[in-house]
Amino acid sequence: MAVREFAERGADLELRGIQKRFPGFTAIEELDLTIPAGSFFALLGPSGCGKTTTLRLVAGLEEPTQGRILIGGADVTDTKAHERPVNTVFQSYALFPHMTILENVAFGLKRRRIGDPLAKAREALALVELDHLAQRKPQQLSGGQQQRVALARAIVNRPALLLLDEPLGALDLKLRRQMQLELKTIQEDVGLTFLHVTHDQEEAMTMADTVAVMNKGRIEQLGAPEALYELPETTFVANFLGQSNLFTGEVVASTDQAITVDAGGFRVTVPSARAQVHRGTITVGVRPEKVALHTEAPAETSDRNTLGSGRVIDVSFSGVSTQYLVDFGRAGTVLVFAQNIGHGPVASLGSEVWVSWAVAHGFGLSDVAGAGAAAGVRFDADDSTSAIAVQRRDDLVAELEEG
Amino acid sequence: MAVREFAERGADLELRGIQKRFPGFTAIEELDLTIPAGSFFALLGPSGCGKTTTLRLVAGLEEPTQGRILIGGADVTDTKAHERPVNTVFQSYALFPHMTILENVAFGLKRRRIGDPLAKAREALALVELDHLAQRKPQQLSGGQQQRVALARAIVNRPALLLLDEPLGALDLKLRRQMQLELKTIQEDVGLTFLHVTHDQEEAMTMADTVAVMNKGRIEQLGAPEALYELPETTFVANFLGQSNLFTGEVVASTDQAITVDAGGFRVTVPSARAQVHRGTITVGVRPEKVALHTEAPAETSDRNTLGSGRVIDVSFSGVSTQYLVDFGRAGTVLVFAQNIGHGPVASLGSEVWVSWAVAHGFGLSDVAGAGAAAGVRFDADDSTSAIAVQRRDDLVAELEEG
Amino acid sequence: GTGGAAKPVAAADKSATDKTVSWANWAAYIDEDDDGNYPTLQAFTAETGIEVNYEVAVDDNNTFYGKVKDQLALGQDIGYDTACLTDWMIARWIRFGYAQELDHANLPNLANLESQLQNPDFDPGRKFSVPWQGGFAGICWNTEAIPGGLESVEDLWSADLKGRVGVLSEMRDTMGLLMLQNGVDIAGTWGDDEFGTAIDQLREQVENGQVRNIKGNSYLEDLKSEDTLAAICWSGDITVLNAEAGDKWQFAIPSAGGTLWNDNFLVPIGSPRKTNAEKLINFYYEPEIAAEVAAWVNYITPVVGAKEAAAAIDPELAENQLIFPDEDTLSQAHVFRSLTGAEEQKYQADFQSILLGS
Amino acid sequence: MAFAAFATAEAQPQAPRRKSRIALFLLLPGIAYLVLFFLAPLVSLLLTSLQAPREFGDIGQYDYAFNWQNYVDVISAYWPHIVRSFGYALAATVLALLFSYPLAYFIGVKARRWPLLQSLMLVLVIAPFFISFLLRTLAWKQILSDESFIITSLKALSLLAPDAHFTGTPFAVIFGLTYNFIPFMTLPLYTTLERLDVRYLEAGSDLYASPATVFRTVTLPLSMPGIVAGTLLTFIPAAGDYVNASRDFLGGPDTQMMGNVIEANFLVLLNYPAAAALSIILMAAILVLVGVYVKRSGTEDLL
Amino acid sequence: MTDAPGRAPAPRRGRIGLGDWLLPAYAVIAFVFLLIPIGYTFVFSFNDSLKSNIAWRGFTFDKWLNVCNVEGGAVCEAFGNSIVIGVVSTVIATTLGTMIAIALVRYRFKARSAISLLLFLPMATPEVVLGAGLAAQFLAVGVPKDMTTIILAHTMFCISFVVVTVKARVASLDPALEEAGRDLYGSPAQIFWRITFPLLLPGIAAAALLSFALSFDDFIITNFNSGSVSTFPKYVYISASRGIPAEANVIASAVFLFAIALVVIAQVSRAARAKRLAKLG
Ligand SMILES: Nc1ncnc2c1ncn2[C@@H]1O[C@H](COP(=O)(O)OP(=O)(O)OP(=O)(O)O)[C@@H](O)[C@H]1O
Ligand SMILES: Nc1ncnc2c1ncn2[C@@H]1O[C@H](COP(=O)(O)OP(=O)(O)OP(=O)(O)O)[C@@H](O)[C@H]1O
Ligand SMILES: NCCCCNCCCN
Ligand SMILES: [Mg+2]
Ligand SMILES: [Mg+2]
Repeated sequence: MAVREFAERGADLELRGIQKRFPGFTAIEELDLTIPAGSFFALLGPSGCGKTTTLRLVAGLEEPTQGRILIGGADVTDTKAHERPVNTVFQSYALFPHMTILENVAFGLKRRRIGDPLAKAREALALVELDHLAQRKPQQLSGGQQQRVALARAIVNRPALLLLDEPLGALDLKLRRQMQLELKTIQEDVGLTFLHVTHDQEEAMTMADTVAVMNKGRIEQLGAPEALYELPETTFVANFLGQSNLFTGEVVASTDQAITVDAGGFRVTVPSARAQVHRGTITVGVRPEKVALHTEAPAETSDRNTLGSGRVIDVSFSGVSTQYLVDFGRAGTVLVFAQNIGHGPVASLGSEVWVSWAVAHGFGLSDVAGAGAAAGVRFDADDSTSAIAVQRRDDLVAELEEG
Repeated sequence: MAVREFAERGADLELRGIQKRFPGFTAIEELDLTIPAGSFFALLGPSGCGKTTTLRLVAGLEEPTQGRILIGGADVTDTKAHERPVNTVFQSYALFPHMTILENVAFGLKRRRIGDPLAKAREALALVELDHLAQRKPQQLSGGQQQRVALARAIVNRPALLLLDEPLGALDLKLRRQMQLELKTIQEDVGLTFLHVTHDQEEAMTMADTVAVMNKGRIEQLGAPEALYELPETTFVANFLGQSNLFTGEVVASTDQAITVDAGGFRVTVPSARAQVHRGTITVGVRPEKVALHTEAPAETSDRNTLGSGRVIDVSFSGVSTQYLVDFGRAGTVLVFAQNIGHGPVASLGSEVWVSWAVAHGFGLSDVAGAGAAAGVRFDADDSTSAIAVQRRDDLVAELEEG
Repeated sequence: GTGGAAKPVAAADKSATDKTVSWANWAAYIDEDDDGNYPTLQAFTAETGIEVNYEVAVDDNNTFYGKVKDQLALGQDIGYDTACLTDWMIARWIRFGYAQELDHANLPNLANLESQLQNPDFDPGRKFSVPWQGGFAGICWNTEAIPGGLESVEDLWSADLKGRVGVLSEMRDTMGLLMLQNGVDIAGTWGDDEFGTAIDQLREQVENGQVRNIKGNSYLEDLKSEDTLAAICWSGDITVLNAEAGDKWQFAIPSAGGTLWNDNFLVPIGSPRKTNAEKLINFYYEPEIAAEVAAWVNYITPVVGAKEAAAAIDPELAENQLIFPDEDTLSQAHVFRSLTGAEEQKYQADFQSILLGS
Repeated sequence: MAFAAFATAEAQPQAPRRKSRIALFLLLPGIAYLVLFFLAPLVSLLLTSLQAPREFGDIGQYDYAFNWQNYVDVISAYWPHIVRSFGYALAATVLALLFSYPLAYFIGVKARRWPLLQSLMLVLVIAPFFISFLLRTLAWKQILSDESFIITSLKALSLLAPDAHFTGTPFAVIFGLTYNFIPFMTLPLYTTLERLDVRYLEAGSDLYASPATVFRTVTLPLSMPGIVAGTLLTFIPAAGDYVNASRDFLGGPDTQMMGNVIEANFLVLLNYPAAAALSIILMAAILVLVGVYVKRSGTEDLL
Repeated sequence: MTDAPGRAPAPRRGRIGLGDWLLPAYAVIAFVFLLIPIGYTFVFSFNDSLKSNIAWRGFTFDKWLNVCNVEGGAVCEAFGNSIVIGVVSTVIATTLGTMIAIALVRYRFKARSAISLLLFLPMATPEVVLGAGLAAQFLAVGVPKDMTTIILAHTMFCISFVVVTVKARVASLDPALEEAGRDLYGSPAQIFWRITFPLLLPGIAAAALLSFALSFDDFIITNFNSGSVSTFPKYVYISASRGIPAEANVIASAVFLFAIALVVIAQVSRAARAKRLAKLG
């Protein structure tokens, strides 16, 4: 194999009909994917959806139950991990605790008998600004530093394909954002193919050329970050990739240009071209930042959807923007983000407001949002991520009051 | 002590002249703090600044070197931890691994011989939606679930004061936001005093009535979230609490109303009332979301600062908004957030742009930002949080190319 | 482990090339100077060029046998070329074929062997074994603690010695003294009843805490540390003990009589140095050498002519009743009759049950 | 140190691999060794325990048979020793636990701040291993002999009856067993306590538990694996020990344990079937006790 | 054990927890108690004793200077045998035990629980039973007892302890490390020797130390299987019945001091290295 050579440039990766079953559990149902050479590809999805498994299949640490894996056109499905021109930055770093930082970084070079491995390793460490700690052991480093060592250890090998398994997971928000920028710059400069796994949507969107949203072992939607964000096709994508206001109802009018849905008494129109389904009960939505808040009833125009009046039930200031949660009774609640251009919030808790948005900003989904989903913060509550039940709080409070 | 009773309501907390020295290290220099009963107080600060230490002092797990601690007016400085009407949700949960979830939650009630502890514990578990897992052991729970158990274990005791040490640290963004809302609702409903420690500024701002920003064992600034965000007084606060565009220069003009600074050839005016220092070399700034991007030179008006022209050196889409990094040569770079009201970015990479913002939105700091700080993403790089060095990258790339 | 299948065969003799010999013996059983040297052994080495590895390896006949029996059964070298054991145990070794037949041509001095000892029932003609020393079992006491002294076995049971009395793990000596105290002729015909009575008496003394310990030759250590102040003892040991740890012990044959016994050399079946062992045995049958040993150990020597040689060293020595007992002394001592296999098994088990307590 | 390992609850099962050929290669030599040198002897011991005396045979001569009567015989002859063995071992285990727990707690929890002191103290706990345990026992025997300074002083102070003594008493044997097995108790305790997260203790006191209650409800249960490992490592060898109780060491005729009985039957009485039967009984009894104990203390995964 | 330990010593005003002095005081007393017989042994290695070493007869260095001169060097020979036996059985037991430990943690196979039981049994079997059983077996098969049989016996009872010790280490070894090795082009053999083995080393070393200590101090099993070969504990046991020479005390004291010194040096140098590194950073 080519692993004795530094990769000239990134290689493209192709997964064909991959399936992975563990005893008693199918982690990946059916996966087809092509990642062009030199691109930065992000695999985004909730915990347990099969992201790590996909990476491990590519790295050769796991064998697919079905399907083929091609790197740079060559079928590597039956090639062993240590013979694939691939390197991984592991979710848990997996730095060798018994070696110094320098030895860690030089490990891969030595295995391939690349000349002067220590000097090269030292330069890779300099790249991540850790050359002064070259002689330390991993456990003497902070989480962020370990992360950077893991990165250096992979990059130094100049693999045709670099796999990153939540490499920024352990960092705090600030450092995380900073590292994202750096990682992206490195990728652009060295021209390698990056396959980046994350469950942080902001991370995926700021870094990647292409984002694939994965859910329960399948890829739900794939595309450029903006395209994905502006036009989500499924409830899952609409909610996982940013937040959405969703309305479910019957299609009551439909033209070539637009379809209109009755959502709890209000009429919501979306462009036909932006709707996946055009008849029956469908779910339509709009992003909270696209929604404008009015303290007086706005004039109705055909190119805007207007809802009102509703009552502000929560205002929360988050610095850059203020979030309003507006209750529209049967139609549910609507979340509005207003960037803080002026000072302070424009509407106060409890006040009567109207909301509106351009019809062009709406979208229609291919599936119908679950009945249980409340507006605003809306996502499937699963066993490990379900929310605190507000409804039962009052019982306890009452009970505790007595006790 | 009152710990045999459920607290009627939150108690207020007062720290007077607290100092805490560890052998060879002073974790808290001098701390005076009053938290009114029933309020939600957030202590915000970077890792290692002394947040946990402050909480431990309040909980009685650590003794202050100097100073007094008062809870509900009573001096508890010499009261032992188990006699204080305080409960903690620990940073690491500290769930008892040998007890079931239910036993964990009932532990405090049993110690105080409160009637029917198991039933009450079960209700607290229902509150956090974990009653179906009551018989599990902590290690059989996911991180988020453990977090909620820790919360239930503290809340069930209805302490006068609830201390939360990064209780949401282990959760992913989505769940974290959701838990924040819930936590806040609980606090409002049960009326307890919450002292919440976090290093996540967004969390502090969305949840708390009052935020104190802590740095190196001192409180740098304290106030309502909006006030703190709109008018940061120090470089640290300006950068730690959200992002800021900072400009350092000589004061070249000063009136009652406004002072003007020469920043690398551009003139930047801030209201005098919003500046901490009025003469000499000072640092002034503006929040990125307050800055407008223009593709043509805007008309100069006295109530807006205008910079231009500069070149867009980075565009990054993050869903809700797009971030532009604009280079102004000597004046540094300016970060602009533009909420994605329309589709897609309005300026493209490399294009020539102008920026402007209302004079009223600027602020002047009491200290001068470090010379090394680059515009845009600007904060002190310390050992564990320093960025990957972009400047050395090229060397490695060159070297790797040869190798 | 069943034991006693086919009899093992004697090892080939390598004495011609291997000039060493290893000897397992009891404590306080040979001449020894202050530096821990054995003068007669040094003389032997000087005379023959054979190095002797003398080991105090026997504390008790049974435990020694227990340690080496597996190797004997396999005909292996037990690490000793000769060992000195008591008559009854010698009888067992000979029965099982664990002893090599001696070459009397190498033992010219055997002519000096006391005539009564020449044809014991277990080894007529001394084909397998040669006597080393004989002695009495009697009582001894710490003269500082018990200035009045003791006379009979009964005296050991006095209340003020509670917990400070030792008895021997050698069944024939301990039980012999008790039976003699009961008026039994231990050399004659006695049976389960007589033995049973004595064993009950012993058990009572052990259970009520009168007896502190039941030991082999290591009873001397208890006397030294003064955990025991009186004990059933072997005659010569007390002389050695006094020499070693200050004159404060005295030995006596109890009024009702003591036991008389003999320890004998034999060559274990697996020893490849039989000739060397024979030379060693022969050496100790020189009357002068025998007298020198006797002067130290104060046991009855089986060597004719030793008395004369002893008189030459010290006339008093020749009168020592422990070494050269006269008729009168001998009449107080009795030989424990030999036991059948079944008796051995039964009486030994009874006795052992006391050692093990209950 | 290594006993420690005993106290480790097993880590999460890791992803098992394929390739059982490698597993076979790794397991075979060691397992074959144990089958050959542990299991086979155990089987022959079982067969020996059923042997019958050879007809008209000499002392120590037996033939294979199915003489289960041997078991009845040894139990009726030696039941006091069986009871005594377990009694002494139990007493020694309890004493060693009481002695070791505070010590292990001090080394493992209190001394965490001073790693050097911590490791020095650990060495001192292990140190007795390197001085032969027989010598240590004999040293006690001398130190506590009747005419020793300690015993005579105690008698002079009338703290001890004039005719009382130490060596040769049950007390001495239990004392010796306790002393000799203390490292086996302290080390596993240390390992669990060393890993004890003090944050649990803090959480306990935060939840209104007094120090004593924290100890009872948090510390003690969390150190259970160490307690179980320590008590097993002490109890098992103590029950089978015969050196401490030997008449040449700290014991006397009325302190003999099963180990001594087995030894005497093997080496002195040459009653191999009895010795083998006793061995099997001892082993079976220990296995049953261990099984019940481990089940009840909820630490099955320890095995 | 009464006071919840904090993270650092804090000045205590007005309330002195029991644990603050009671526990350290107890620890001191406990160590004194543990060390009494060792001190006694050490002191009596300087006794100008004759044959037995019971009463104090004056101070001398002779016994230290002439350890091997007594009884034709029997003590030293016994000691040497113990060392050889300890080393050889440790090497064998550690090798076999480590292999089993790795297999148990990393592979799944059917006979797992049977094997676990087989490994546990020797630890749950009293030494007399192990010793006697093996001795009987050797006799039945006609194997002569010598150094080899002792080593075979010691290896047998050490294996289980090694497995238990090493298993814990293997279990705590993150499989991701080996995967990282594979990802970084390491062949299976390279991964074993450069990653797995060095990471297991502390566990293996602990197991070896334990195994050596158990072997070196074993008497009961040795007594049944040693034939005429002497080991140090056996020497002590046998001489116990006739007085132990001071030379035995010399050997024991020397081993003790050597072991302590070794561990202390290792610890101190490790602490020094850690300090140096901390400064470096
Ligand atoms: N060896 C295995 N045996 C059985 N199930 C497994 C195995 N490995 C992974 N799984 C399951 O496969 C699913 C996908 O796991 P994977 O590690 O790929 O998730 P992920 O998307 O990386 O999640 P995270 O964001 O939490 O890292 C999970 O439900 C997991 O429990
Ligand atoms: N026992 C101690 N001895 C010495 N220094 C200590 C001790 N405990 C804490 N410190 C130091 O005191 C400082 C404050 O620690 P603290 O745990 O309060 O930080 P924090 O603000 O909670 O940080 P994080 O966000 O990482 O939890 C840190 O620099 C820490 O290293
Ligand atoms: N110290 C030498 C003692 C010899 C005793 N031999 C045993 C005699 C048994 N009746
Ligand atoms: Mg993953
Ligand atoms: Mg903290």
